[in-house]
Amino acid sequence: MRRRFDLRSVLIALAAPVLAILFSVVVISVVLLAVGDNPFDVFSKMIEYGTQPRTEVLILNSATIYYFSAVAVAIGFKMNLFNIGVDGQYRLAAFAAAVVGGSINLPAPLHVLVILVTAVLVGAMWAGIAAVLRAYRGVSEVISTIMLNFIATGVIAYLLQPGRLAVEVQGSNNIGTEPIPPSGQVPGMAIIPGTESKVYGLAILAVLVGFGYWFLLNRTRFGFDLRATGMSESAAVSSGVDIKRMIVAAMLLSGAVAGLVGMPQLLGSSYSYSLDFPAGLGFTGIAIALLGRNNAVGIAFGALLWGFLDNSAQILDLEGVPKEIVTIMQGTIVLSVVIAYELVRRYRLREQQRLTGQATAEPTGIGPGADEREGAPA
Amino acid sequence: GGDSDGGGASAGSSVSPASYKVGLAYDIGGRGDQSFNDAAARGLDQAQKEFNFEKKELEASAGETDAQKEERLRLLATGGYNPIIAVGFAYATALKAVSAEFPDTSFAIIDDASFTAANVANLVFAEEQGSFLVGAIAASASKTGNIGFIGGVNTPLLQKFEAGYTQGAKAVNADITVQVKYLTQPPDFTGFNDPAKGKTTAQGMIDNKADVVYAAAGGSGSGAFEAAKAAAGPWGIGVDSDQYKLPSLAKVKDIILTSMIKRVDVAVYQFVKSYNDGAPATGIQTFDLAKEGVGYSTSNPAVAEYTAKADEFKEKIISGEITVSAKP
Amino acid sequence: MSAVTTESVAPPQGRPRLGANRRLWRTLYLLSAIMLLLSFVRVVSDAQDITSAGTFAAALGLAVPIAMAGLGGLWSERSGVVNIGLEGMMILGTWGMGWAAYQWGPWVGLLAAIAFGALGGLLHALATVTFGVDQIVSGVAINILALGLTQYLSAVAFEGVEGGGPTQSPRFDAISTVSVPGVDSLLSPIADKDWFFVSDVANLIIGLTTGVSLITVLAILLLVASFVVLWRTAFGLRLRSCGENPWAAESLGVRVYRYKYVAVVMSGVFAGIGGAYLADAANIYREGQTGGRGYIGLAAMIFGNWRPAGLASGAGLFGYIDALQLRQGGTSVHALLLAAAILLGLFAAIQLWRQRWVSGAVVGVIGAVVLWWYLVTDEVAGEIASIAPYVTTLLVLALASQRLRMPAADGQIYRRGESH
Amino acid sequence: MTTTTPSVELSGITKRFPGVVANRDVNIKAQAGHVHAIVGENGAGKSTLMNILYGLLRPDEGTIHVDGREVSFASPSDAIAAGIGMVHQHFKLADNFTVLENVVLGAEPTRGGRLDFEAARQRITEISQRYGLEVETDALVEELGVGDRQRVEILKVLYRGARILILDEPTAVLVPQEVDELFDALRELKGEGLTVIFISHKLDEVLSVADEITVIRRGTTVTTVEDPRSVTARQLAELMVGSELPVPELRESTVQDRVMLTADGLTLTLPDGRTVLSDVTFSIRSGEILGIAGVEGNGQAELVEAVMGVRRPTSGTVHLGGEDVSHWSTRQRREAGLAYIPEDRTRSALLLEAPLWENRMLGHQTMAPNARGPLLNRGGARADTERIVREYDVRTPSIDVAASALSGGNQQKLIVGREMTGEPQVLVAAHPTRGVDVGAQAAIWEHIRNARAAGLAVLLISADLDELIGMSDRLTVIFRGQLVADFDPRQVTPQQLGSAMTGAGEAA
Ligand SMILES: Nc1ncnc2c1ncn2[C@@H]1O[C@H](COP(=O)(O)OP(=O)(O)OP(=O)(O)O)[C@@H](O)[C@H]1O
Ligand SMILES: Nc1ncnc2c1ncn2[C@@H]1O[C@H](COP(=O)(O)OP(=O)(O)OP(=O)(O)O)[C@@H](O)[C@H]1O
Ligand SMILES: [Mg+2]
Ligand SMILES: [Mg+2]
Repeated sequence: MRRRFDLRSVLIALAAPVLAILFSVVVISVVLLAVGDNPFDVFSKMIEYGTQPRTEVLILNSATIYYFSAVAVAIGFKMNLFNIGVDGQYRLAAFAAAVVGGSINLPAPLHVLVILVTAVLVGAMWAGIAAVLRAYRGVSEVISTIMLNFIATGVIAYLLQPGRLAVEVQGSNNIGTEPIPPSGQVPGMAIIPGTESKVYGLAILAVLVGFGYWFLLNRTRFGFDLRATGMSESAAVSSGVDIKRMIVAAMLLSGAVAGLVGMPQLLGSSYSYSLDFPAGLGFTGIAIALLGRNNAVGIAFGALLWGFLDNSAQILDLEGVPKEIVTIMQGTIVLSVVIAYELVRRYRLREQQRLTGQATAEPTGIGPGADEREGAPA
Repeated sequence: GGDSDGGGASAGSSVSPASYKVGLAYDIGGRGDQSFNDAAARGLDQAQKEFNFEKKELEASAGETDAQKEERLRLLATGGYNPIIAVGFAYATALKAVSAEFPDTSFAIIDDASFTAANVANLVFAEEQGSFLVGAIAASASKTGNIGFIGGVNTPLLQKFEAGYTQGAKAVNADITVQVKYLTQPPDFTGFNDPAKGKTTAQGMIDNKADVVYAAAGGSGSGAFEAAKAAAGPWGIGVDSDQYKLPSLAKVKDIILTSMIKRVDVAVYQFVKSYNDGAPATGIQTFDLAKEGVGYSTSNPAVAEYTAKADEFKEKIISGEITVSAKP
Repeated sequence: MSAVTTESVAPPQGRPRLGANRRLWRTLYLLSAIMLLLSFVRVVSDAQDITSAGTFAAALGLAVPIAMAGLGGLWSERSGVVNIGLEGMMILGTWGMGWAAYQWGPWVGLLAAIAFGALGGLLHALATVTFGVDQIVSGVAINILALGLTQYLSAVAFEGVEGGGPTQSPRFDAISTVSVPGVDSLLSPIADKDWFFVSDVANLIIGLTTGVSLITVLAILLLVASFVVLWRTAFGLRLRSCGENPWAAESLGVRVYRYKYVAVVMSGVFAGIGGAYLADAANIYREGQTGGRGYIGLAAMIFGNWRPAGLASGAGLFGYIDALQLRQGGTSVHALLLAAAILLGLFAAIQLWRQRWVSGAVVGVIGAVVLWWYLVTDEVAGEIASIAPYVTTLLVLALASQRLRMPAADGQIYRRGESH
Repeated sequence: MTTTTPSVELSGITKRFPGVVANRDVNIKAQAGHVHAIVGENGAGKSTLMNILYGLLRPDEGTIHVDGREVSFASPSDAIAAGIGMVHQHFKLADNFTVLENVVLGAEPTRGGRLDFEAARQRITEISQRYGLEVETDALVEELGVGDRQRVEILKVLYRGARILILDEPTAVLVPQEVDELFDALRELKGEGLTVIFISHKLDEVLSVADEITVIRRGTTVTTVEDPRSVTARQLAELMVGSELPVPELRESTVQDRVMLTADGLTLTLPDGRTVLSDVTFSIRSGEILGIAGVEGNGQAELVEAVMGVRRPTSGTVHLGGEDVSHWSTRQRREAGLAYIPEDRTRSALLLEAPLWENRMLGHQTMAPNARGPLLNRGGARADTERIVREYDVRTPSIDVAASALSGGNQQKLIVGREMTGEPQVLVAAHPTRGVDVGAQAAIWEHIRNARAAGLAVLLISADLDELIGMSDRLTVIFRGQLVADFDPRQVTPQQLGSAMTGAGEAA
């Protein structure tokens, strides 16, 4: 009986995102039709292109980056902390990591480790400012992280100048940090058959981080404290959680993971932090964390979906369809997924209450206390 | 649109007039940005008018990675587009990889010379030289001995503009004050899109006695011109194209004394032409004063007063008597 | 019944703890203290721009869009709906302005901006109020949607139009500006005298009354009107009750859904006006024009404790520092270091006097470092000057006592008939 | 009294919720000028019925007549228009609004489009003086104690000119003196011809104030008692639950020598300068229950928090089993054997969205069987939750449902079960049976008694004076943050206690 209930709820849970995506496909089709494009063509082109081996690599690589970002955001969300600052945290972290990585020379694994640790520490430190302000001065983390994003921009711009921490490349209008030598690079993995393009080596780290996130949250005392604080701060306090410490810990953790966002790109492809280092990934992370319901596996699906949309959009331009349609699609998906989830959640709640109601309504002519008083309590 | 069939690169070397397809990958903003990308588009359009080819234009989106840029170029290359032009230095890393993958395709990149390859033309500009001339004009036109420079985003490319401008101004008036301000810091590229900030900054400079303001700030420049216009008196100097003639600036054109012109259109046109002529350009092509790749505009009659001196400097720069540094 | 007690002759407002008069005086004192500090710093560092009329005028201009976004947030959150989608609604506003203004003039543009913003608000209301979706999710989705939609619409609407393109609208004429007659000519002589304090105040007045856009006037009126509507009318009381305790409101017959809808749509309207202002100030719509001001508006609202006057001061502070750094960043921000050092020193002294040794010492040391920085340099690097507004906001928040209080039911999902 | 047209008549009301029939064919007639009491177990359907009468819910079947006319309410506004007002079981007040704002909300006097605060203030003052419901109109509700809040709720109703007044468990949180004041007001109202519908679990009160009593059991009307003098509380309880009214009582003393909990000179001064605890000193021995009586808001909450380490006192120490724990965190204290039943279960004792077995871990997440080192022991927690559900008779379909799906009484049983697990040394119990029906109440008392016999020291705080008197070995009264009087529970009466609590009498 319970198995059936579970199976059904699993089906319901899966139905929600699928239905939502279908719904957004319908919405986009309407938009496309309105401007005279054939939606069927557009979608089949995207799918055809998106399933080519090379594109699959691109999707996996984008998803890896998005995954870090979304997990970083999700850690905060689990505690009702809204870390809008992942953006600044990862940029500053990647910059610092690039500077450190480019200025030292160590045996390969150690070199990579030093770079990653730098990134994690700097990300955590930048988030830590918001954490301390929130915990000890009551400054809303929403404001402080917004401000810290802008401040990170200024700090990097100041330091990324010739004569400071940047090196110039002859003939280039770009400017970046000293390139990281091969010992600090992380080779890609040729795991998709049919293409030479490689998946970021750090994709493995993303998987580990995802597992670690799940494990920490669901299997450890610390994770329990964190979730409890997110669900009810007052209940967490009376259960013995030190809220201030928890805020700082969660924010540091979030920042630490944020520090990794730039690493696949830095260690797997560009090897230096330059002007065109991708920005804005923190905001993508917010959307994906929400799409994946802050759940380790959900986020992975969200990241892959996002990666698919972003990358397969390339083909649209070639087909003469404005690729902004994909951005509209992403927005629609986020919105319809959460609406679908909400409807399913309500359905489930009603179901639970129905069952609880039945349990409560079981024949009990006499209050439970009466039984207790008569029989000897254990 | 074209089909993305043809698995490999096109035959390439023997060019028959009607049988090639030109691919162009824009930086963020794309065709119609009234600035740098638009200039490239103009060059392409002009070439298409004269030669017979198909074209395909793709555009970058904000926050993308090198891998995505690479894929864009690769899509064009596998689609049989040849030659392919990448607009903007952001494509450098991507093009380096893709040009090696498709040795039979001709590529060009604008604003970058960080690498060279046998099938790549690096189309770069001596922005500092053009800026030198408008700097000289600014100093000559200034009555207060105080002029301003507004850069859209603080990048080395924009710093070249600043460097040339300052040197040109000092060459005329060694004691001149040059106020310098960049609107935003990378990776915040909104400095190219924020006329309100451009206006505020220009007003600040004008309040601080500047009477000529050079706005190397893309779309934010219009705000600077609004400020100059409102203050009635100060001049503005435009950038990239002859902004005096831009329809979108028609209302303020009378205060646009001149513009530093960067002939991206010429560069694109010439590259396509070289391909069309069967000898695609390769290597670093510097578009400087000598090649008329940069210059200043004279469409505002008011600038006539100062052209003599500017042309004098121009000769000296071309002859090598004056070397303009690209570093502020 | 001899009901009327002596106390009930108190001022006609809900909470007569601080009389309107006293509040006004307190504001004036505070303002004077700030002006005194600024005059002092101006004279000492010879950074004339920190109290120039141009700076104050620019500050006003920069504050308006932030204040409008913040006001949008205020309406929405006072009704209990968190609105992180302000940025998106603002983007819709800029686009609406650009699209309509070049065709039918700026006033029609303003109406279009309002309509577009309101549509964004309506979507947010639909998702959060009707469907009970998490409010942050909906806001984020709206930001994404608005961006995609305007990019897409630009490609459709502006391509091929002279002066327009996929990232910008054609140019249009701005809404006209007004000045209070006589102020400039009357006060300019005083302002030019460089008298301590007096000239600075004259500059302030000139700056705020000369060449002001009509949208700015509208924005100020809207701020005042919002206060009156939300705190002085039955409508406002009901709207706010939805943000404090919708279940209580419901039990008294208040139609909570309706008020939330109104508030969130109004939120879009204000954000749209903020967007319209940005496009208007530039005479053009350009993609990316909002530059995160929606988020800063949100920050200003929180800064201002979910109150109009508070958010206006938050937006004003931000606008002022932003104006300084944009105009004469190097010298002005350098001068601000002195102001910051003085304030930090004062704060440290107060903390020490209250025997809060640790925070007093920490702040004191920071103050000393800032003072040292001021003394050994003549200018602040451009990159650092550019972050002054953000650092200032953080500093003020960190130092100010945090008596912020958000509406109690802000962000909570309310469903009719389900008590909490 | 003669029966005329009833002012309210509910006939054949049926209301179904998913899986539950909350009301089944309920019939009630209430007369003008009467107090009509409704009693019934928790979950019997009283609140549901009243919500229907007030337009918050719509009945599936049945009709409502007001003053003889059939009505149908789509929303509370309709009910308000028909002259009905309701004071809800849980306060419905906006904390950050003033009393005035809360009272006028939805029925605001306006002048020229603006809210006319002056008129409102006058009107409220008038009403409050007439019925002795004095509150400060411009105070923020959050600054008020429960008694004041209750008055605000009643003012809200009177302000709207209600002729029919529904009071859903208004006395649950009041002390006897406040209850008396409330009843005075009710008699006043009744005298003016208003209809009062009154719900309470305190049967003595019901008997003292009601003119008629309707008993509801499991959603349906069992009987209506026309003359309250004809029944006793015991009989009423039997009608309600079919069993005897449980009496809180301790049998023999189990007090041992070992002192388990000591508070010494606890003083707490808030940042705004108010002193909410001053020099509170007490100690509790093993096997002893110390009851603390006091009007809510006199420092009980702060005292509990100080003992639990949630709040740091300005001065004073707490010893647990002889050890100074003043500088320990809440967690350390809990690990040392301090158990805690907070007064507000949904806020402080439960994660409403989490399943029961996770709620079982809350507060014990570092201890066996919930944890193994830094990791959680989910299997252990689940098994132990099953045990608690069994032993404490928590009515639930499974331990995987969210805590929010449980009724209040069942939630409380889960909490008590959790806190009694793991052989705690000291229990701090704040209102352990608040809002819980008689059966569950008896069960909870029994559990506390058993644990006491096994050596548990208990700090018991309650607003229910019968509970305090019956369950305590010693009693002390807290007034304005000070322990002002000690009583022997075997000799004290609720009235004596009540006057000490209001600072009126200084007793032995
Ligand atoms: N909104 C609801 N949805 C589903 N079931 C409900 C809802 N409200 C009440 N119920 C069900 O109706 C029953 C009656 O609840 P109600 O609140 O009327 O009881 P009550 O008699 O007021 O209890 P108490 O004395 O504890 O206040 C509950 O036990 C519950 O099962
Ligand atoms: N707003 C609501 N929405 C859905 N269900 C509700 C709601 N309120 C109460 N319930 C359901 O009503 C039941 C009882 O809730 P409530 O807290 O009123 O209990 P109660 O009747 O007071 O019982 P107890 O005797 O345990 O105090 C629960 O099972 C709960 O699922
Ligand atoms: Mg009830
Ligand atoms: Mg109950």
